[in-house]
This record gives sequence, structure tokens and C-alpha cells, in this order.
Amino acid sequence: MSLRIMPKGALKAWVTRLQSRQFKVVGPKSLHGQYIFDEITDPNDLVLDYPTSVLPPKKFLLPPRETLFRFNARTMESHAEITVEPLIIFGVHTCDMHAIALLDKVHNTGYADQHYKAHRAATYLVSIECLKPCMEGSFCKSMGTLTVPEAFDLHLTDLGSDYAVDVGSEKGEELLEGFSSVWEPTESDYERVNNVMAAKWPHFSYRLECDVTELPDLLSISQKSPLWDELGERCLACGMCTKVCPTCYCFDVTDEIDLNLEKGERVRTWDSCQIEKFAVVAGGHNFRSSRALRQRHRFMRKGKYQYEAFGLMGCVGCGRCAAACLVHITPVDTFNELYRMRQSAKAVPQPQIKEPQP
Amino acid sequence: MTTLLNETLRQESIYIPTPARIATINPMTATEKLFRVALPSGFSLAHRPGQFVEVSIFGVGEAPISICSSPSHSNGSFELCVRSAGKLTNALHRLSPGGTIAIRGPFGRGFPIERFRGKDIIFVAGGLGIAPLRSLIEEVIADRGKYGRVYILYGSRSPNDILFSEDLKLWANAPRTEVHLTVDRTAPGWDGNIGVITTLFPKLRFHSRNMVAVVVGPPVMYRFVLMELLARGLADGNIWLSFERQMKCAVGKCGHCQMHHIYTCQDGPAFSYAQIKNLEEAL
Amino acid sequence: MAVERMTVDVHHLTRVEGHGNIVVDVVNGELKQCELEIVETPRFFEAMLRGRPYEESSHITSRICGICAVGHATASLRATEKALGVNPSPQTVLLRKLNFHGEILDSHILHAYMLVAPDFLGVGSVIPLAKAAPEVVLRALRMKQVAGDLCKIICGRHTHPIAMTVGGFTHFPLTSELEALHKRLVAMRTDVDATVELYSQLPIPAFERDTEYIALHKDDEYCFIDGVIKSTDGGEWPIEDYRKVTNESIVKHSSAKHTHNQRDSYAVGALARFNVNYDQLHARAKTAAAAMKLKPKVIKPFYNTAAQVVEIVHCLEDAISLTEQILKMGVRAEEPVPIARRSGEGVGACDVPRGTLFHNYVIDKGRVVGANCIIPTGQNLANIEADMRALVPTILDKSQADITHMMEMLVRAYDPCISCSTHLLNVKFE
Amino acid sequence: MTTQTLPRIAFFEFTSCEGCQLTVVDTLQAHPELLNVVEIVQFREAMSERGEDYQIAFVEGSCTRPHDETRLKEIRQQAKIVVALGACAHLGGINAIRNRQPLEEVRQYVYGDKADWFDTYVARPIEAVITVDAVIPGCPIDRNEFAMAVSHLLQGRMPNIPDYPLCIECKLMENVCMFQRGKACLGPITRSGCGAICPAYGDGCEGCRGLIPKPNIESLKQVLREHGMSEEEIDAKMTMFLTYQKMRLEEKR
Ligand SMILES: Cc1cc2nc3c(=O)[nH]c(=O)nc-3n(C[C@H](O)[C@H](O)[C@H](O)COP(=O)(O)OP(=O)(O)OC[C@H]3O[C@@H](n4cnc5c(N)ncnc54)[C@H](O)[C@@H]3O)c2cc1C
Ligand code: SF4
Ligand code: SF4
Ligand code: SF4
Repeated sequence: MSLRIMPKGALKAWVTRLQSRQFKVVGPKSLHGQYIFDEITDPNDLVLDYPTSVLPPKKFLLPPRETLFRFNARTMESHAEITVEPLIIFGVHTCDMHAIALLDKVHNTGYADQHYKAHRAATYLVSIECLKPCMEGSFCKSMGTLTVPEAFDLHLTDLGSDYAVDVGSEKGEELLEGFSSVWEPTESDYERVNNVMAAKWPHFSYRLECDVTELPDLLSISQKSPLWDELGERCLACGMCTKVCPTCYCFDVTDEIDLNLEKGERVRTWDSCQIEKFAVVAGGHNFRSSRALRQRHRFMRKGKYQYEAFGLMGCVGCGRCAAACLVHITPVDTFNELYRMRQSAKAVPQPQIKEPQP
Repeated sequence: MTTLLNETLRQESIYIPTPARIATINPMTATEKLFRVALPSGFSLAHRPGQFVEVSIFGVGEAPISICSSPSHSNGSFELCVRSAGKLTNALHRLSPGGTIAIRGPFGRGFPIERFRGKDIIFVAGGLGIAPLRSLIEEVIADRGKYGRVYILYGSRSPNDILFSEDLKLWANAPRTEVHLTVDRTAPGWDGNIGVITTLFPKLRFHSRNMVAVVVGPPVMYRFVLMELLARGLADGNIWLSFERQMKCAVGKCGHCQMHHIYTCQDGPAFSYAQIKNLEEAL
Repeated sequence: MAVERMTVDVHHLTRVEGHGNIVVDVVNGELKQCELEIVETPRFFEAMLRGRPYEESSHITSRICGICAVGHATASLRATEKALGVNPSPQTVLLRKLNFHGEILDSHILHAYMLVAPDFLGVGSVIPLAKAAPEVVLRALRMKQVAGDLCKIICGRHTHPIAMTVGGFTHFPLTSELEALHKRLVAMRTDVDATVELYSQLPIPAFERDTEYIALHKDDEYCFIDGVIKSTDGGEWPIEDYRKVTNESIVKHSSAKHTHNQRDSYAVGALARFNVNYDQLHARAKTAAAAMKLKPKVIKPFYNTAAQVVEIVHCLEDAISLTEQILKMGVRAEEPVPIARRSGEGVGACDVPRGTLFHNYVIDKGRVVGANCIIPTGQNLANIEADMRALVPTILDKSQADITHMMEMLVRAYDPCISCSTHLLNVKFE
Repeated sequence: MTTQTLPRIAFFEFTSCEGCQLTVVDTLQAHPELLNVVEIVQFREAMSERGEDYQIAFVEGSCTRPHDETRLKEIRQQAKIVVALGACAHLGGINAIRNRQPLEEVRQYVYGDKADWFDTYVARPIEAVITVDAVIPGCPIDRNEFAMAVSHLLQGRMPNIPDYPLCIECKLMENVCMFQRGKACLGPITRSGCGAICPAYGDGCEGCRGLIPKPNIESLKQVLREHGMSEEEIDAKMTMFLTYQKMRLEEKR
């Protein structure tokens, strides 16, 4: 990993240059008072100093609606629809980078998902160091996602007049290729970077009352907590929390066919474990028939199941779900409430012993 | 000879199925039909009992269906017993022999049949649960000498809903094999047991020490059958169950079948009771 | 005549909006009965509005009619705005006008091509027409698509517009959308010219009957929204005086009400607007009118469809220049103008595809307490019957089938929107 | 394919604005092939020909008078499949608003002393009178959904209409949540499928596609209260399209 310095003023020229090299550039841009990741046609629209986006950059790697393959129902021919273009995502926050690390893991475990892999391979991630909390609901420091994971290609740190550019991969090098407005860091540049990094931590607070490493066990002993019923009462089952979450990746698959019943496609669309039908089987049995059970599943997945299955937390503390939820159900409050309930319980039962994985 | 799974994996996308022809269709009951699916020449299925395939009709959708024929009876084709329950399964029922479907798989782990060698086996099937079990039973019967006593318990809604009755007769005639049937509701001509599947247990004499149980049926059945089996001293690790969950991908991605850290499609659908007994929502 | 009694009974008039029957009874050559029955179910919109928050009125009343939904919404908003002291911004006025053209275009194209043209081209409907003359139908669909998309970028959709609200809009078109629209509108001229060409060749029946024509009027533009009420018999009324013009009455054979002004009946709609506002038409529309040999005052009811074609030309041209104007100004996302008071009474008027539409609300503390809507087709009903009475005796020599067909064509020419004409009268204003 | 073998479909309308049928006509703009895959035997709004031999009946509009019941039953007898087209047929739609007032009052208000000339009663969805096989919801229906539904019917299956809440679609569009704009929205309890077109154009969802199964109405009401709405305003919001459904839910309780 190597470090370069780029004056902020060069950013636009760099973006334009990348576009002229046939890269599609996306990044945070302001729309109706919110920020969304969208194609940057005018470099002036790119806002790197943004609070958070409505949907996470996940939408480019696992599009909300993606054609898996096209078919001809008469001839039974089918061919995959994997269309990717070299894509640079600018301004990915560190929490979202951690989420991408989880998505990478999931889609490469067992049978790899070629669609995700193709998008991922064509994508260049230019992440940015978060120097101050982006919004009220975020709790990245608690989740350990306030520094960038390995997954980046380039990582920017705002030094005031310049960006420190960490090069994380060959793909990252490729982006800087032939761009003359970057220089090797001097002693004082290193010092500036270290100062900025040291100064950022006090701006963030720990919001989780327990340590993140305790979460899986805390959740294990909270399967029967009365809190789930409380959440279930309030939850609207609107599914917004799962739509905005950078680590949610569940999907539904449906076929679409033209009116001649000949040509069609099989598409996958983002699904949500919060909706009624998510876990229904053919006999009509619903394995998570109540909102309480579905909320429990969601938080278990965030704080325990995904960690056990993939070794990475299923929540990165971005706070999007907290901001979206109309009935104020948030991961921090939920985890803290469970923790408090445990603390105040007189006799603390031993955590259950985990079964070996099959 | 290449396996269908290799063909599935060879595709540009794991989600692309391979076309296959329906060789024969045999109506079984009012709601179930037996399909024999012929693989394209040069292909084998090479499945394990308890595995399933994803069956597609282009334009309608896809659904997981257990392979109900035994691996040793495959010969370039395999069987599916399908209940019409929704869009894909209804569309399958409307097809005629010679029609084309498309399949992916086989997926899942299936039953660890090698661990059953030398043991008595009790099969407990409820309704359509007999389908995945048939594959395993046939395998056991075909290699009868390698296993101990075999008990087959099968509960149906009514005598008219009994699936694979011919097979049941053949199995009953196999050495050291007992077949016990029960129905929830009787019909004229039925002189067998009436009642839920657990009503068969009191009449059974078996030694649980060296025994495995394999249980497949609707979700409601499991808890009661488990109680019977555990009460008779079967070890948690010797009780095997197969789970049904909504599945949209069968390759551990779509999240529908997730129970705790487990993806039913990949880590199951067959599990030992020991593996899942502490998982809320599993049963 | 050979038969001593002839009856025409068109049960379920087709290719019109809503349900109507035509009943004609001729005994020994004498016309005994001649009625257009409106059998549409009463909808009770005015009663439904009572007690609802004023913000909902435009959304509820757009459901009076799927085809003039933008018109109803606009009239409703104008009534509310006048009641609550709101003066919309110049941008809102422009966007509303542009949006309105989208609806007029869509509706007129639908009527001219899909409902009326089959009569002249000797086919039963647009479906065989699509087989017999696919290029004609495709042209109509192409034009309709542009008109629909115009409404779409401004208010979301033309059937039950979304972004129109009291005091302004809740959504604004992007510059890129307007630019793309402008291109398509310009390109649409070819299809519109072909439409004029088509209608100048159709054998439209020359039947005439002089009547009073009424439309909204402004001196400086071909008026669709606001203005004053103007009659070809002379006379101008502020729209607040709409009751003096419409004089509604209930007739037993119809769930819609009849109206009359200075004569026994009057007509509204494209032909009325043409007759009242010819001077304000765009030059290209005047040329189109000349090509179809239309010059005010036209008193041939069957020519209403031709007048619609003239308006298609006008609205397209005006939509092009409005788009240019809006682009030049640049669209600002502005908050709707807030209401000045929570109680008051107001009348909104628009000339929708089928004629002049009035909405009149009384609002008390933010809730609608009294409402009256007068719909174009309701105003035309008495006039249609008068036309029928004049027409029947002149065609008694024809076969019954021909007479029936002729009567249906006459009614259809008015483009009646029966579903929306069934509303209440007798409003008690508290 | 010969014309003989094409499925025969017919359109009928009861109390409605006919906007859904117009949307069917609009569907042709993007799907002119529709005319090649079905035979339309009755479509009064668009054609004069009239056939009684249909297999699929699309019914628009609510049942609002005794006379409608007879016709609905005739349609049901003839058609193999009856599809409710749009909110009026599906939910009673806007028409059902009047059910909140005593019928006599409504009639008097509209027709005064001539009230009894006009035959009418409570406005109901058609499923209150006949069995409905499928629903294409919305006010008006969505063209693409209509085309999709037809393709499903041609495949011999029922249209796959979403029954999850609108918020799902809305979030995917990255709309500004109406609640953030200080407006009320029924998205959390209303069925998706419209592309969240109302929030996308700045208006809160009015529930025209009907309630999702098991809506958490109480919790949403609490949200509306928190956003400063009075009980009266909440009631108005919940009764623009949902009057009939809501009254039924209340009856059950
Ligand atoms: C491992 C495994 C093995 C199986 N083996 C067999 C077998 O051998 N034979 C057999 O007949 N079946 C088998 N099944 C069940 C079979 O997969 C289902 O019946 C099938 O998926 C139904 O699909 P469909 O398209 O026909 O029905 P759908 O139209 O998808 O739905 C049918 C019913 O399922 C429920 N449902 C499922 N998904 C949804 C959803 N997204 N939204 C709403 N409701 C939903 C509903 O209750 C609905 O009535 C197996 C399932 C699994 C998981
Ligand atoms: S956003 Fe809130 S209300 Fe909606 S499903 Fe998630 S937790 Fe429930
Ligand atoms: S659960 Fe909420 S806070 Fe955690 S990653 Fe998902 S959206 Fe962000
Ligand atoms: S605007 Fe309405 S539909 Fe959209 S997210 Fe908010 S509540 Fe849900």
C-alpha cells in the first residue's frame, strides 16, 4: 500500500480524465435535499463531503433489479445477462466499505455468484475517510467500521487543501495512471495525515453499551427476549430498514415474459425479510409469521448469524435504517436494550453452547 | 459422461438451468403427479438421496423439488413427485410428456447414507415427505444387506392421498422391512390405521440403541414425531430431518432459507436433530 | 314513409365515456319521443366532497372522469385557490397550461382516431381498424404517447394527475425532460399534419342547426383555463356567474342534468371554442381549419371532431412555445403558494376537451362544506336532443339501421363524457 | 395462430370514471401486440361490436345499485376468469367515500326531492357480489402491470401482483420520504406495484392499491399523530380509497 497526495483542486480534472478513459463515474450527489449515488456527468455535482446516501453503493454491485438471464420459452435457449462496464464509485464511506467486504464474502462463499463477481471486478472503489460523524443515527465507531477495510482500490483522506490517496490495489494504481497532479508524500504530508487521523477519533462516540465482540453472545441469550414483541407491536413491516441497509442482500426471483409468451427474462429483485411472505412455504406455513419474529431475525442476522456464517458482522453501523424507520426502531437502541435487560436480570443464565456447524 | 451439476456450474451464471425433457407423467393422486425427467444424452444426475433440483419453466418460474428416485435407478433420468401448489408446480401439472423443462442442481447435502450402514432405520414420512425419502428407501432396499431392520411409517391425509402405493408393497416384501400406514381421514375400503402418524408408534417394537431415524413431513409433524423418538431413546445425532424453506436461489445467496447461520439449501435440507435443536425457528 | 312506427333504441351507446341510451320514437312520420338517456349510475361526487380536507378535492374530483382528469383537477384547484385566496406563481400558470395541452391532445386524438374515425372508415371500431389501416392507428398511438408523456413529466400521469396541488406543484420536470419533450413535440408535427389531411378528406355529414355556442374566453390567448364565459349569441359573464349561464334542471330520463342559457339549449366543446375564440387560434391551426373548410360560425354538429383536429394543431403549437418559454425561464422547484385563509367560496372554470367545466366549492375551516360541479356533457345534453329532433325528420327515408347509425354518430361527435356528467344539483350552501 | 384459438376477453364497467379502461387503451402504446394475442369481444368504451362469448372478463367499477348485481352475476356465469380492474372494482374505490354518510342524506344532497328517481345503495367492490379470481389494483391501474397480468393470464396462471408495502418500491426509487417533507403517507400499509408514483411526484400514498395483508394500522396512526395530524385528518387520510376495507376491518373487530 502506498500513499500519494492530490490537491483538492485537481479532483475535477481527475474525474474528467477518468471519464475520458471510458470509465463510468458514480458518486454522491445532491437530489431534493438528500444524497444519492448516481452517475456524475458534471464533476461539479460530485460531493465527497456528504452525510450519507439514501441507498448504499451496494446498488451497483447487486442492483435492485437485475436480469439473471434471458430465455426463449419456445426454443428453450437461454443466455446470461451479465453486462458490466468499468465503473468507479467515488466517496464510499468506510462503513459501506465494510459492508462491501461482507458482500464479497457472501457472494464468493460456496457457489460463487457470477453476476456479483462480474460487477465487483469491473468496479473501482474510491473510498473516503470519515472525519466527523455523518448523522445522528450512525454508530460506526461501536461497530468497528470507522476505518477502511482492505477492499478499497483508492482511499481518500481530506487534508484540508489536499487529499491523501492511499493506493490499495493495482486497480487503484490504474486510476492514477498518467495523472500528473499527484505526488509522492513528503515527511510533512505523512505528518498531516497522522494529525488528521488522530484528530478524528474524539469526534465519534461509542454508542453501543457493550463491546461489539459481545454482540453474538448477547443475541444468543436474547432469543426469547420480550423486547421482540415490543418491536413487533410497533414495526410497520414496511421493509424500509432492509432496503436501505448496505449489508442486506436477500432477493426474490421472478420470470417476466412478453405477451407472445416467447421471449423473457429471469430477474432478481431485492427482497426483505420484514415482509409477511418472506418465509412462507407451499403448505402455507410461515416460519416467521409475526412481526416480532421477523424483527428478531433481522437483528440476529445483523449481530450474530452473519458473523457466525461469514465471520463478519451483519451490521456496519451506518445508521440508515434508524433514519428511515418511522417508528424509531434502531439497531443501537435494540442492542443496548437487550444488554441492559441482561445486566439487570438477577441471575444471568449461561450463554447457550453453540452447536457445531453441520 | 458429465454430471448435471457440472453443467450447471459450467454456465455463465449459476442461475441458468439446463433444458431436460419430460419422459413420462403419471398422475398419482388428485394433487400429485410423478414426472420422469430425461437428462440430455451424456448427462448423469449423480445425486445423493435427500438432495433436490431446481425445476424451471421459462416464463413461469422455478421451484425446488426433491429427487424421489434412487441414484442407482437413474439411467439418464430421474423422478420428481410434484404437488400442484402454486405457479410453477401448477404449470408443471399442465405439461404433457415430451414437454421441456429446465433444471439446475442437484443441490443440498442430502442424507449421510454411509453413516446409516449397519444400523436399523426408521423412516417416518408425512404426506409429500415420502418423496425425498423414497430415494433413500430405494437405496437402502437395493443394498438391503448393509442395513439392519427397516421400519417405514407413512401418514397420509386419506387413503386416496397415499403416494407410491406400488413401491410401498414392494418395500413391505423386502427382508426385515416393515411398512406401517396411517390416514387422518378414512375412506371406504380402508382397514388400516386411522390417526396422526404418532399413533403408529405404540404398536412398534424397536431397539433404539443402534438405530437412526429419518423424518420428513410437514412442519407440524416434526415436533410430535421427535417427542416419540426421543422418548424411545434415540440419540439426537441419529435423528435426521429434512427441512422445507422458501428458496429462490438454492445456492446460499437469496437468504430465504436462512435459519440462524445456516442456509437450508446448502447446509441441508437434511439435518440431524443435534445440529438444529437449539436453533429457534428451525422446528 | 313506409313504416308507420319506427323506433330507434340504442341501448348502451358505444365508443363514448359512460353509459347512455338513445330513444327515438316516430309514429306516422311524426317524432313522438327523442331522448338521450343517461343511465350512468349517479356518482354523488359533491356529496363525497362534503367534509373532506380541501387538499383532497382535486384528487377526489379527478376521479370523476378518467379522460378529463387533468381538467377536473385544474378546475378543482382553481376553485379552491379562489376560495382560499391563493394566487399561483407565473411558473405554475405556465406548467398548468402546458399540462392541460397534454390532456386536450390525448383526449382529442383518442376521440378523433379511435372513437370517431371508424365510423367514417366503415369499420366497427379501432380494433378492426388496426388490422385494416395499421398505420393510422399506430400514428394515433404515437401521438397519444407524446401527449401522455407530456403530462407524465409534469404531473406524473394524465389519468389522475399527482403533482398538481393547491398553490402549485409538488414535483418539477427536469430541464433534460423538457428538452427531450420539446424535440418530440416538434417531431409530432408530421403526424398532426397527417391528421389534418385525414380529416379534410372524411365525408363528414353536413347537417346544420344553428344554436348558441358557449366557451371560456380570453382576449390574448385561446383560452382553456380561467377567463370569462362568452356566448356566440353575445354576452360575457364572469365565471363566478356560471349559474346564470347554465341554469341546470333535472329531467327524468337522465341521471345527468340539462342546462340552457339564452335559447332552449346551448353547446360547449371544441366547436364552441372554435366559434367563440377563432381569433386567438395559432396561425397553423387557422390554416388547418381552412384545409377542413371550417370558418366561424360553424353550425354543423358533426364538425365538432374537425374542430378538435384544429385544436390538436393549436395545442401542439402552443405546447411547443410554452415548453420553450419554460426552458428559457428555467424550472425552479418552488413551494406551493400558501393559502391566505381557511374559509371561503370559489369557482374554478376550465375548458376541458368536451367543453366548459365549473367547480364551485364552499370551504369552511379547511373542509369542503358545499360543492357543485357542472360538467360539459351535462350542458350539451339538451343541445344534442335538439339536434336529434332536427336531424331525424330529414333522414326518415333511410333504413332504420342507417338512422340508428346516424344518431349514434351524432351523439359521438359531441364526444360525450357521460360518466362525468352524472352529478348532483341542488347544492345547499351553508 | 388463428383468431379462433385466441383467448376471448371482454371489458365491463360499473360505477367508475373509466380511467382504467383508458389505461388499457394506453397500454397499446407500448404493447400493440396485445391485439394479436387476445380477441377482444366486448369493450364498449372503444368498440361497437359486442360478443357474449368471452373467457376472461375485466370488470371496472364498483357495484352501487341492485341492478348491477344481476349483471355482475351474468358476467360471472359466462366468464371463466373474472378480473377486478382498478380500485373501484377492487376496493369500492373513491365511490365508497359516500358510505360514510347515511345513504338517504347523500341522495337528498345530490338530487333533492327527486332523490328516489335514482336507484342506488352502498358502493361496494365487486367481490362483495361475485367471486373474483384476480385483481389488477390501482387508481388508475398501471399499464405495465396490466400487460404483465395479461401475459400471466395467457400462461394460464393468476397475475402475480405484489402484496408487500409500497415503502419497499419507494425506497428503491430513493424518493424523499413524504414524512420528511412533512406530509402523510399510507405507504407502509399499502400494496406496492405502482412504482411509488405518488411519492415520486411529491404526494403521499392514498392507499389506492389496497391494504397489504396484516397491515399495522394502529402503529401507522401513531406515526401520523407524531407528525402532527389530528384524529380527523388521520380519518380522512385513511378513507380516501380504503373506506370499504377499513369499515370491514372495524366490523370484524
Ligand atoms: C428442499 C425442498 C424440496 C421440496 N421437494 C418437493 C417435492 O419433492 N415435491 C413437491 O411437490 N414440492 C416440493 N417442495 C415444495 C415446492 O418447492 C413448493 O411447492 C414450490 O416451491 C411451490 O412453488 P410454486 O411456484 O408452484 O408455488 P408458488 O406460487 O411460489 O406458491 C405456492 C404457495 O407457497 C407459498 N409461497 C411460497 N413463496 C411465496 C411467496 N414468495 N409469496 C407468497 N406465497 C408464497 C404460498 O403459501 C403459496 O400458496 C420442496 C421444497 C423444498 C424447499
Ligand atoms: S423500517 Fe422500521 S417499521 Fe419498517 S420494517 Fe424496518 S423496523 Fe419495521
Ligand atoms: S442494520 Fe441499519 S445501521 Fe446496520 S448496516 Fe444495516 S442499515 Fe446500517
Ligand atoms: S414516502 Fe410513503 S411509501 Fe415512500 S418510504 Fe415514505 S412512507 Fe413509505
